[in-house]
Amino acid sequence: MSAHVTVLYFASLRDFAEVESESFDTQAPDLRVLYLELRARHGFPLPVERLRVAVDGAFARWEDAPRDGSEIAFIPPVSGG
Amino acid sequence: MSAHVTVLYFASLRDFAEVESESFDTQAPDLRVLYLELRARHGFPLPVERLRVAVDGAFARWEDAPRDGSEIAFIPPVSGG
Amino acid sequence: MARFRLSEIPFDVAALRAELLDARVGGYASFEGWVRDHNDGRAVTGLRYEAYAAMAEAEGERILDEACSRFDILDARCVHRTGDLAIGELAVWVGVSAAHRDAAFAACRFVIDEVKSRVPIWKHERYAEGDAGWLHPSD
Amino acid sequence: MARFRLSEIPFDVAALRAELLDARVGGYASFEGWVRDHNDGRAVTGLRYEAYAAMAEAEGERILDEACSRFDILDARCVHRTGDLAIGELAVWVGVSAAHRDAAFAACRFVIDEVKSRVPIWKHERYAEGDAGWLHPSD
Repeated sequence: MSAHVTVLYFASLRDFAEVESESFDTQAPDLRVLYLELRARHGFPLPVERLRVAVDGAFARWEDAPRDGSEIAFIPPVSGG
Repeated sequence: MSAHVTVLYFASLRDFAEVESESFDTQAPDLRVLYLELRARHGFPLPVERLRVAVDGAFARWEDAPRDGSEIAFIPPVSGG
Repeated sequence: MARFRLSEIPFDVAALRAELLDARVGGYASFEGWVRDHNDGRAVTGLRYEAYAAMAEAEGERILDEACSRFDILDARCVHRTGDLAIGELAVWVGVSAAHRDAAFAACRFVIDEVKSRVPIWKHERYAEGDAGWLHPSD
Repeated sequence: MARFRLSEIPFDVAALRAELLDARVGGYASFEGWVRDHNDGRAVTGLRYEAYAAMAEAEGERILDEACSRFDILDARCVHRTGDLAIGELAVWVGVSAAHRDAAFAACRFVIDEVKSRVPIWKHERYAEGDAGWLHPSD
């Protein structure tokens, strides 16, 4: 089972990834595993416990499977206001 | 013991007194008695319990004696804001 | 400069707010009271505020001094209208600047609550039915 | 019209406030966050806000909808800056109109607290020492 996804990077995650977004096919069974794979590849310091995950612009659950064609964002702790 | 005082009337008290202020000599032993006398004279509906009293621009106590030359205001419940 | 003022004429909130802003300010909280078209279920057509001016200014100043010492704020101001006001007109403005929002909100709330309970200002409402009266709240 | 907006350029509070006022409004509470010259004991020279714009707008709108249903208010709005900001610049504005002040204060506080905790916007601070960094608060 492979899903084509686009991942968006913001704030410190983007600094480490050195790109704003990337698109690829993933076999990760859920969003948690997907983040752990990307963390290993890019060297993100933030552990999964400090992030939230969003799919197509709405908060999602870490145990959700990556949907084909979806836009995924890992949300570091926010600091607006 | 007589004290010359000026009494200021505001809001509903002024409507009943029909003057903004009046100056007179009083023998009242304290400000509570002074108000009760003025209430009888002008027909103020507000009982002393619903008022505060101020002397020369600062809140005072009902048991204070009227000071000669002072400006006394009976303060109906306020409704600013 | 006085932190509390009475104003017999409409006043400009933007200018008052600008006086409170400096580089240390992280949070600014404000409250404004406007003349609304109803009160206690009755249609209101306008109102008049009367103040015991000298005492209102002194008592208002004490409230703002208390706010500055009780809360971790940078500054606080308040202006209250007197005279005749139409529906929609600004009756009172409170502005508070602070490094952080907790203190700004708490002090702003403190000031408007104290002004409403302690400052000798009275509201005279005119009603759509033609009558009018002073508001002397029981509490 | 959207109740929550992002703005890449400085925006005018007076115009936003004017949109909230009508004859039913008795109380208007607002909060503004300004860029201050220090944070956590460090001298700050300026900052940048970055947003996940589409999601920030959707989440901001949800917060304002929640405020309107939870509190007895007439309306609520919020605008948040993005991009580069200098010391003293306005970063965020929240405005709430209501018949009475209790609801106006409570809703205003709710909105700024939720915006700060839920809306995907990140602050990048530049320090006087020359370094800079993203703020990712632990709580």
